[in-house]
Amino acid sequence: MLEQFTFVGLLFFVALFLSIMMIGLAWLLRPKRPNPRKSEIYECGLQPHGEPWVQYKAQYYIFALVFLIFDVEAVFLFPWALAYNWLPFYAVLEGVIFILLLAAALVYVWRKGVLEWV
Amino acid sequence: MTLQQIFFFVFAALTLVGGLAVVTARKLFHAALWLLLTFFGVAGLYVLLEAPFFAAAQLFVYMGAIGILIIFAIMLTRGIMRQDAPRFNEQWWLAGLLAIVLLVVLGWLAWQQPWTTTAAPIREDSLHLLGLALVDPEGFALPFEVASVLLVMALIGAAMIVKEG
Amino acid sequence: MVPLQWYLILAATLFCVGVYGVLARRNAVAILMSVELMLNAVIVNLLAFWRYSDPAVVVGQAFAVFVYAVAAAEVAVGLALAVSIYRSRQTVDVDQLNLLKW
Amino acid sequence: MEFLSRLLTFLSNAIVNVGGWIEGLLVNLGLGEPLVSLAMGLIGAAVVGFFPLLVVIFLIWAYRKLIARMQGRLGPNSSGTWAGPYGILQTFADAIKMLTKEDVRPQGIDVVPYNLAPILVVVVSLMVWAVIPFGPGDALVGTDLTIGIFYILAFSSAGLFVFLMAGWSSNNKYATVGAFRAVAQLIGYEIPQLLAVLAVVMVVGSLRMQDIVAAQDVMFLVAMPVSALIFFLASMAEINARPFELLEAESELVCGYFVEYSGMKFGMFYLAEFMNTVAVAAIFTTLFLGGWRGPWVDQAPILGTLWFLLKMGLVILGWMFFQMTLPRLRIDQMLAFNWKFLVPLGLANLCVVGLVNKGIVAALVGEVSAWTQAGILLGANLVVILATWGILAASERRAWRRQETWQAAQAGELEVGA
Repeated sequence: MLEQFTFVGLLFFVALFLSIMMIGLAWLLRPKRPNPRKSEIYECGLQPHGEPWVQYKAQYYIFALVFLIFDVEAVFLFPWALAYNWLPFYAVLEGVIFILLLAAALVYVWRKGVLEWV
Repeated sequence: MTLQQIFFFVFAALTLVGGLAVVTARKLFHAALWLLLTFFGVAGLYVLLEAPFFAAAQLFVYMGAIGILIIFAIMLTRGIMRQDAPRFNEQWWLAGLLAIVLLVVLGWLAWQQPWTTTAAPIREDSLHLLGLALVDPEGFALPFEVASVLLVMALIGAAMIVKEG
Repeated sequence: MVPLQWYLILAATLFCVGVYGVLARRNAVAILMSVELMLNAVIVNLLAFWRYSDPAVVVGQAFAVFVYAVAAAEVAVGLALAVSIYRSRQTVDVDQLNLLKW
Repeated sequence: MEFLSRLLTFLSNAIVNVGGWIEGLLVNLGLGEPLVSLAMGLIGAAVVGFFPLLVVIFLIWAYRKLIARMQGRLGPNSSGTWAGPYGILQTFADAIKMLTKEDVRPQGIDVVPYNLAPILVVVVSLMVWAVIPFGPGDALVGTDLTIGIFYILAFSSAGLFVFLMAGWSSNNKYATVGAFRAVAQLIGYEIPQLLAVLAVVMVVGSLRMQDIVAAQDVMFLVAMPVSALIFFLASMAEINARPFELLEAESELVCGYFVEYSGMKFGMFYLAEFMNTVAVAAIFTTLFLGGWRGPWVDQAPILGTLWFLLKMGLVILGWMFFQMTLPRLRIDQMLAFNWKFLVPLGLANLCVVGLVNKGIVAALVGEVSAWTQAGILLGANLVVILATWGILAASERRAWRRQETWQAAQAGELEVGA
């Protein structure tokens, strides 16, 4: 098993090498003529106003939250799905109940209007 | 020293450097990035422990979901981007002392026990066994369903808190 | 083969780093991040014990999965509170959050 | 004649034979066993790492030609300057341009994350290729991990923070908003993908990619059309194809999270996007189109790679047709389509497939043939499709009725007012 992951590690280094090489090659070839006008922050030709880290909608957080819950659900469901062919019917039913509970939560927050983009 | 031990030290270093940087970083966004490095190091440790599913789950849940959620929260509480705010509270030295004492005690406990030094070869189907145990009434069927309820509660509660606030 | 002690000591160190972060940081989000470190240390311990005892006994793995669920629930609700408090109080510094003091 | 038949035998399994030849060469050089296996691993990793780059160079050219053809305008072969036969050298010209462009570094950036993001984005999109099988056997897949498909999902999910890193460190409002939007879209559409994959894993009983291919005596596209549809649509969002092109949204977000990147660093994001397209197409091929399986693969394993690339091309072509036909969605429509349509459908599909498959297999004592099982699954899928259709039609009718009542009320008010 560890031999298989040796390959993954090697691929990681190859990928790192490739991308650093691309950046490095560009660094060697490209012209370097910075000037303050050029390095202004892009804002459709205007002077940037205020700092860029303004207040964002909390809605983004809610969608990340729903995602997190379903992500963790998947960690539970993958072993279950893997063992599916060896499971008796009631065990499959348990997994389905697990899924339906989460589906109920999704429907609940949907009905409460949490999933609206307002 | 075997190759495996070298890799253990590499991943341990990633984990600990990341962890220390998380608690000392001045910018919170950098702390979150260091946290992701820690998660990656821990995933490497799971590979060395021959638990590939958990290594992938570490990337999947911690780097993919929890990391993103933390960065979102940092961006949504942007007032904390102020650089001059102190990182630590007044009792930081006491906390450090406590942490060091705890480390010494735990380290001593771990070191002086005669743990087994060899491990049985891993089974190909250990993940199958986990899947079977999770829905086995003799095993973890009840915690499995309770975990679902916990996730439901977390989803509803957190969504309502953010929405109402 | 890596001895079991090494994993345990690494996990203990990570846990203590997390403890320090929880006790010393002022920022609520940073505290939650430190809690994540501690939970990770716990999972390392669980999986190390699973590996070095009989791998056919899945208790270690199963507990690791449940810790994932707990970690997810904790971070979701904790950060939701932080975001919500920030919107009403404009701060997430736990030393200034004295709403429940009296 | 003798030579010709030997050549044919060699070519029929060319990649494996070349690999064996190199290994023999290394052994003859007198290297030790561990060193040879390390060198072979490194060569394999290099091949796996370079392959997507080559495909992307071809893909960008094909993409431009096809788009030009579909939009009835001039493509790269008639761009003014000569760019090789059929304009095939255009991509190389672009690569050289990228390499020699000045790297404008904006003020106030967070230097380390800013420079790290383009590197990491390419690394992450290359990592996925480690487990994709290009042909039968162990030699034509990087490494056949036991957790194959979960490894892919893990890496594609773990790579998303890079967008936040790029957007946040750029010190630009558009970049930060773009990063927020990109991540909200990408994490959202990962869930339906996941649910579709879970249904497949359930039927196969293994996470290993070669096992998934081996289980497809009947393509899963036929046996599980709902899963395939969900995966297809969610993947379109993952690769930023047109109806879900909110990541870039040139007109509102001026390119999103990489607006402040220029030169090769921009090129890396561009490259990663195309590499993701190819990777997701490869995953779809493996999961639903039977991967490398096709006629005569037993005689000549190299044909497997050919079938694989052909199917992959078809998938990308399908995405391209959608991309050229549809306009861009709004962000609320994009999120609603995911959370209110794809995710519930995926959950329902998973439950129905799980219960029906288990229930009927338990009822039919004895061995069930692949075709029978496929028929059962297809039946279950049809039920899901019909139910979805019914629910959608009912909600559509409700919406119409509401609008009619509203219009009638408006008309009544007008009359009263007059």
